[in-house]
Amino acid sequence: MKIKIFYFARLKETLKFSTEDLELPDDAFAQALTILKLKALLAKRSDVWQQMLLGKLKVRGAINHELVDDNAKIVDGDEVAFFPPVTGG
Amino acid sequence: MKIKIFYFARLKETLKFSTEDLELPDDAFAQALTILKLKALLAKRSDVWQQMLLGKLKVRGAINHELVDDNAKIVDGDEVAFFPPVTGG
Amino acid sequence: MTVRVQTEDFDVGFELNQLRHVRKDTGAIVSFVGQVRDLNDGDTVTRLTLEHYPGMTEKALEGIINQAKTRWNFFDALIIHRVGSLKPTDQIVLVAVSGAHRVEAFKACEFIMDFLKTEAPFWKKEVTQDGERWLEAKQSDDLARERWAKTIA
Amino acid sequence: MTVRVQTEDFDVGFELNQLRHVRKDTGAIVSFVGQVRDLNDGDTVTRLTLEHYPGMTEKALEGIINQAKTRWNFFDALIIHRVGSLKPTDQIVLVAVSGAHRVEAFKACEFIMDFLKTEAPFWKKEVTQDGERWLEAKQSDDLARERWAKTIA
Repeated sequence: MKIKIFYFARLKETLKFSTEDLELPDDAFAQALTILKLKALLAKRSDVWQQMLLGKLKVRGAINHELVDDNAKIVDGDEVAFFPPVTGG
Repeated sequence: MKIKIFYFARLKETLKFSTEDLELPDDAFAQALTILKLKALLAKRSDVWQQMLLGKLKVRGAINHELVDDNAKIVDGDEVAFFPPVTGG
Repeated sequence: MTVRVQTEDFDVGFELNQLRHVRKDTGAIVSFVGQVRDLNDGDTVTRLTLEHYPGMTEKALEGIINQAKTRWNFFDALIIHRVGSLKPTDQIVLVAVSGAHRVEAFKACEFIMDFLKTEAPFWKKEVTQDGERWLEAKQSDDLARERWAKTIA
Repeated sequence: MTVRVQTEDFDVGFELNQLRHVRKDTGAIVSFVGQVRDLNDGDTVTRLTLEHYPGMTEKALEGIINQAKTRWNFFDALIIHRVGSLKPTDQIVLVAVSGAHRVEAFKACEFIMDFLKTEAPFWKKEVTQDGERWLEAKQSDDLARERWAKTIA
């Protein structure tokens, strides 16, 4: 499966990533992929990733432009985004 | 005692009075003058006055630019006003 | 605090721009513009005449802003209300409130409008296809004002 | 319904004037303007950078207006939100709602702002005398949004 991931605000700045295309083998893990499982996968990249995605910072996720919670399922072709709580207005 | 009276909106239009100076003898009646007593006094002028001031129309009173209720006391030199419920904004 | 009663129209953009520059720590400006509707109670309105009580009007409007000040922290407030002869889509009233944050500015602006509607000495007369008629005070406006008695802030 | 995300400033007077002429039976226009404060949490702010999530932002803002539509009768709503680099007293956001009567327009405008603050993907970074900092989401904004869950209308 292929997904696109976007990072915003403090995450983008600290991870030095604004977007990436991620390809995963179509196995049982990918079949059951959720926001939380994707966070855990990405967190393995380094301590900084671990801190940013599973640390003190509250990270919100979106799938295809909709805010979702940690248990939301991700499927092939999805656009996923991670960002801190919003502060506009 | 001398007072000034203003009439507004439907009252002004129907009574054909916008303002008048009223002089009353300084007797017990004047000493105890209230909004309601003044209405009753003016209502004696004609059926139209009776209808306008003591009829179905809710008439609000003001003394010296402050909204007051029927029992508010009127003293020498006061500016009194009678008008229907307000409809601005 | 600014209160103006006038026959001339007003420029909302200009007024809000003035208000938001009163203080550099202003974060929120809430405004209400009321205008003449071409329809009222199902009838087509061609003109609206607004009468007021000069002297008392200004005092009543300032009193309403002062009441709002005792309830919420806001920086400045502006009321402009037109009188005289108006036609549909003409602006009638502008109420604007500036403050550090939005919640207080929203509350104060709505409070000022609810009290203006029920305590400021203005009276409207409409011209419709059936002739002239004085508008009746609405019970919904009294109820809107009474909401504020029930809330602490 | 109009939703715009842009780097350029906007003209509040022009926008409100457009909105109030959408329908001739419009009686009320309520608006909110948010601007950059020169002070935040006691620190002097010299710049503010606003980042957003293109695509999602517009969808989120339209969704918020649609949610408001299910609760109140209003005619039209407008949201303009700036992104990019701003300085104190610059305008950030305009939310405006038009309707027949004021109560619905006030409620809808306040509702849209409360949800914009907590659900629309914008992030602010401030430059102060101590350097740059990302703003933290405020609990008061979450509470402001939760008020709407408790009220029927």
